[in-house]
Amino acid sequence: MSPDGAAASLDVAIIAKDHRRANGPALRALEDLRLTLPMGQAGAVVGPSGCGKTTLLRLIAGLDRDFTGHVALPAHGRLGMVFQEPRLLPWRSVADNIRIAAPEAHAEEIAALLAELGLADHADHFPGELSLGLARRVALARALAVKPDLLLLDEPLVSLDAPLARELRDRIAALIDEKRITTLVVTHDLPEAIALADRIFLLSPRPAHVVATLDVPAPRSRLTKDAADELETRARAALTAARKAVQ
Amino acid sequence: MSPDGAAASLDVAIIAKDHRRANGPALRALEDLRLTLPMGQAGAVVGPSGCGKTTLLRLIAGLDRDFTGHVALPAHGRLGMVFQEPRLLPWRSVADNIRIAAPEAHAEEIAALLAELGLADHADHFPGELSLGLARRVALARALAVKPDLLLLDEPLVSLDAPLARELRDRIAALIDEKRITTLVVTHDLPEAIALADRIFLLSPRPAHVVATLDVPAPRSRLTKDAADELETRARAALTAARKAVQ
Amino acid sequence: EKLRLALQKTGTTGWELAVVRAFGLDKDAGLELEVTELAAPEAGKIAIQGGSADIIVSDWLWVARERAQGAKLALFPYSTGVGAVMTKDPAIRSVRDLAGKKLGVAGGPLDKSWLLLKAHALKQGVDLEKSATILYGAPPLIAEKALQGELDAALEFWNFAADLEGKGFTRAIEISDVEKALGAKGDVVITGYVFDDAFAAKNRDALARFFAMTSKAKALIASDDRAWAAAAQRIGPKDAATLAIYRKRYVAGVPKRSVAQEEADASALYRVLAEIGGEKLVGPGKTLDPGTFYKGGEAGAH
Amino acid sequence: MIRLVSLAALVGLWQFGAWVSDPRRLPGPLAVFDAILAEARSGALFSNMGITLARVAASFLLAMSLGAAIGYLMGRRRLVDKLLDPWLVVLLNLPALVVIVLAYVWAGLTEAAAIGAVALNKLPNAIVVIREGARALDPRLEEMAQAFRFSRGARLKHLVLPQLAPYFAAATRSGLSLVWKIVLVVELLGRSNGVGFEINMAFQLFDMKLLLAYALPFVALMLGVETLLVQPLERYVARWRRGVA
Amino acid sequence: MIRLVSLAALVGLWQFGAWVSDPRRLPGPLAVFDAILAEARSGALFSNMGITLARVAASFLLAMSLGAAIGYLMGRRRLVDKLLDPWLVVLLNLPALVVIVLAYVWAGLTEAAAIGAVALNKLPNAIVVIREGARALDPRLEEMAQAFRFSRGARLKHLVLPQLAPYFAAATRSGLSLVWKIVLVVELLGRSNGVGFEINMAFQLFDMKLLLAYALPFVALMLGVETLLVQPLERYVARWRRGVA
Ligand SMILES: Nc1ncnc2c1ncn2[C@@H]1O[C@H](COP(=O)(O)OP(=O)(O)OP(=O)(O)O)[C@@H](O)[C@H]1O
Ligand SMILES: Nc1ncnc2c1ncn2[C@@H]1O[C@H](COP(=O)(O)OP(=O)(O)OP(=O)(O)O)[C@@H](O)[C@H]1O
Ligand SMILES: [Mg+2]
Ligand SMILES: [Mg+2]
Repeated sequence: MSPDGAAASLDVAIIAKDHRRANGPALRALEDLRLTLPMGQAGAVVGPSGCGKTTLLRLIAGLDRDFTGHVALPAHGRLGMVFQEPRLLPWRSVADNIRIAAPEAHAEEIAALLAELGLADHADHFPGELSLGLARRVALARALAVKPDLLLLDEPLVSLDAPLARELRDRIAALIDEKRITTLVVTHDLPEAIALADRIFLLSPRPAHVVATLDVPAPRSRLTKDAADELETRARAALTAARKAVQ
Repeated sequence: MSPDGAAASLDVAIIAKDHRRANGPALRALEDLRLTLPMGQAGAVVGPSGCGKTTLLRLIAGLDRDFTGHVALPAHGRLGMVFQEPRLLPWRSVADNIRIAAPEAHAEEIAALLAELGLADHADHFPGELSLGLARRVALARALAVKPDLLLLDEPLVSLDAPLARELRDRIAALIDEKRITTLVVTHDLPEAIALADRIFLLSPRPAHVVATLDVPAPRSRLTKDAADELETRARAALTAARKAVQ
Repeated sequence: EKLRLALQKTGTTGWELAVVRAFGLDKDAGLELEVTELAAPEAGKIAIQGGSADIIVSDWLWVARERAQGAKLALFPYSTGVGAVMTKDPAIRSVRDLAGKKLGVAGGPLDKSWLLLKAHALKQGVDLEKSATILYGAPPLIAEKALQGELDAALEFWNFAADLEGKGFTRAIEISDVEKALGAKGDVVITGYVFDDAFAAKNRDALARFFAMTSKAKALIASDDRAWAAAAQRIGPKDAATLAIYRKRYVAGVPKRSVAQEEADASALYRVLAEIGGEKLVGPGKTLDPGTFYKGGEAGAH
Repeated sequence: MIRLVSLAALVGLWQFGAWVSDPRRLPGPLAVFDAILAEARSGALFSNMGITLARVAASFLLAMSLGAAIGYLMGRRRLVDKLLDPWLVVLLNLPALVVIVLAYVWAGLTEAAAIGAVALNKLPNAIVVIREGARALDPRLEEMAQAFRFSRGARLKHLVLPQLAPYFAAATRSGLSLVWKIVLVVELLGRSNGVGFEINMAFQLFDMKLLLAYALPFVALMLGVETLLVQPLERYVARWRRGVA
Repeated sequence: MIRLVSLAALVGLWQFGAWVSDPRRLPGPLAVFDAILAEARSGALFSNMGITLARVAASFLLAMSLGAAIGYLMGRRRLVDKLLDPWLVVLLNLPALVVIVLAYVWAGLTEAAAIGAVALNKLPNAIVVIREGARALDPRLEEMAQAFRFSRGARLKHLVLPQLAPYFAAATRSGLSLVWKIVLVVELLGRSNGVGFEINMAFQLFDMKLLLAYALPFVALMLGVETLLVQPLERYVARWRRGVA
């Protein structure tokens, strides 16, 4: 089934998603996975490695329509997406990569974005000349350059040093809050999820389904350290329980 | 200059490493970078994104000989390496990828390794059928399967969920200690560095040089939480100072 | 003795060899023939240049050209068979009538018949290249185009001309008549057996017997229906009328005159060709090289 | 299934073409099939096909193995590329006729000359295609192989060949057909048998039926080889691609 | 530099070959150069070269653009591939002679027939190469383009063409030479001018000097085009590759 028409929230109800394989039987990645995210809010997806998070984002982005169930997207103009690997065009410079994906963005906007992400020196580099951390930042810049209304981020801050990751996290959080971008971010880092999201979806091991949904009290920016720690503990417990249940 | 003959320790003294670029002037990645790691010990390299960590590993592995300075490796038979991206052969199954890199490893050894890393179900998958976290674990399995005497790990535990990352970290630490493998691991995660390494090298922003070397008191496994926190604080301070110095 | 021949499979040489085999003429002559059958006329030239054959069939114009460049090849008359301008248009009867028409020329602009026709026309004040539309092409393709009606007339090789004749075309202009108009005294030999001077010197006797043998085969084809049947097998499926034309034209092409006479006429035509074709056609020689015609084979042949 | 339908459509088109045009110029499928049967019964078809196939196989193998080796070297080593490139361009653009004639004149009208001439004609095409493939090899995997000290054999088998596979597929397909076409010319100019020889005979007689009767069995053979051998093999070799998504 | 040295070595080899063999069979460089000059002075060389080049260009552009489009479609769409593949195999393996003769018989001894016949001969080769390229396109980048709603033009220009570049390079190089060789055959069979026509005349006279005098200028032209145009362009297009390490 395919994404349905516009709704007031992101509604995902996947009955089953099987990956067909070259060498063996199909592999069930998602099963009975349901989640709802109000328009303009940010959700975080946390779950064990290989459980089906990337698969979920691909279904939501409409990149894979071979599943049973349905996905309803909030009305949105542009989609911004950060894949788990950078996926830059190796034969185009950093600046061109962004220009091509966001043809409407002005040159100054792109330059400003690059500067913000510490990429000013690298605008005319080819992707092959970047470190992985730099390349990931370019991918992030690309997703932001399209001025998205719907933003899908697959581990956007991995491979960055801690101070930089924290800085970018806060910047993204501010942007989401300001522009009310409906956002879904996949992360393995619970503090990151709590800092970024209004709602956290905890997934079971493969085949993934939502084992718990945690709401982060708004406004997030005023969340106390203690409240955050408590949320983190609850999340960790839920994930551990889900893991145990499978074993 | 190229790696020199065997020594009792890993000795790196790089005067300068420039990356030639297609579109502009060469870019200096490393400058006056010196570090020493006794044979059989584990070192961690921590530094800002894009500072030159991967470049350093490539020089040590002998994959790039276009630099001034010299690198002396401890006598070693096999090199095991985890690149920052998985770099698997997409046209070979998971098991074959490991077999090809480690032709001497027995089938049972490989099966055991796969099981330990939670890859048992994926042995006959092609890399394109893996999630990124799974693929990275395959890359780690490959590096361990060759039974290395010298192990170079470029962010080996990124993109894994927290419990799994911690589990693997402890397993690697145990392996290094037991087999006395000379190891250099790049990470952005200071606790991970402290848990894995005997010695931590903190790098400046690009062009990278070592701004501080911290020794982790042996045996690491008995390190108290407080001592670890203190180490972490010192490391963070050194990194922040180096970052400030450049700005 | 062994002679190595490289011959085009579709050529009339194949007929004669069929008769030779059928009647055991080679054994009578004490010769062992090793025949390489080839698909294209040029292949024979490659064969003799590369030393893969002793005897091929080609024309004296080429032999003279090679001699002028230093190769010592010689030729012994084989056939006077030439083509004709074939047409279905009764209005075409001379070169003058070709003005404004589409004329297909088999073989290309260096074809001997074409050059002779051109010279002949020029003598009558007609520049065919200007007054007519000339289309060059491979002989089978030109014949087919004539049949399709895309061409008003076609200058064809003798065997294609025979085919067209069988399909209702008339022979508007005979190239043998053109030859005579240009100074020849009779039907001039065009093709011959070509071999190396050195080879001829060493195998004088065998060559003489070979020529005598083929001459006998020619005579048999003309006179003996069993011989003709053996030869006709090589032609492929044709109706009886066309076959009859083939035989008639073949017999007409058998050389009847002495080598000296042929050489005199060839020299006359050579001058015409040298004039019209220039150095590109004849090479550096201005007159027919006296060694072009092999003189040592006549005794046995006639 | 689709394949059969498509083939049937092609034959239908041919039949239709034969109907609207003169059957002498384009004989229909049935007439050609009859001619093929006749040639097959006389045994001439098989002996000629056999000899031509042998020539095709020999020159193809020669050209392909040599071309792959040279092309790989030229794609990897800058110096070799610079040294050999002008030769490659010359050989690539030398008319087939020139090569064939020189080969026959030098080596005589022999089988070796024929096969050598064909191989020499195909060689530069194989080089050109494989060279591009070698240039496009992924340096990241190359580094991985170097770090893990892949043996020469493992590197070739697991690293290089899989990446060159699409280039090999292209070079093989277009190369096999090229070799076949050149063999026809070579047979025309200096051999006494083979399909090319027969085809030219048919052309001299303007017997389109016979011409097609000799041209088509090879086409049919290639269709069979594609369907039963090459494409299943290709699907097997490329099965990992389905997963990449 | 190296290029020049290598070319000089090639000419030297040729000169040597001419010395040891009969100059009539392989005339030396000087003799051929003289012949080229003579033909150039008479103007025949230029008019023939011009007309042949025009034919080469027309049929190459036709075959390449059509072949790229069809090849891309076949590489991307399974159904199209299945439908057209048998036709492709047939066209690929149909002897050039058959196609050329049929074209001439049907469309007359016209320029259109000639160019069409050549294009039809080259078409399947272009398809085969580009199809492999289209099959090897990276699906991850494809997905990225889909997510970012690349326009059709941007997809073609920034996603598809750069990935097909090596395949285009291979198809162009081997294709241009193939077209040139087939043009020679087409001119031989049914045109009244052009290099192929002249080469055939030289061949009929077995005048190797004249033959080479007509064959080599095109080779020289291609050498020039390679050195001055194609290779600098290629280096520019592939400059990103140096960085990948
Ligand atoms: N092949 C190359 N050509 C040009 N520049 C390069 C090349 N490889 C790396 N660089 C540059 O060298 C610098 C160091 O790169 P390196 O990959 O070593 O960084 P890193 O420390 O590993 O970063 P990260 O934490 O993001 O992985 C970066 O600025 C990068 O842009
Ligand atoms: N194209 C594919 N073909 C077959 N199996 C696939 C394919 N893509 C993913 N899978 C399988 O589906 C499961 C979920 O994959 P997915 O990439 O969604 O995981 P993930 O949650 O994103 O993991 P990670 O945290 O490692 O990124 C994995 O077991 C993976 O092996
Ligand atoms: Mg994932
Ligand atoms: Mg790095």
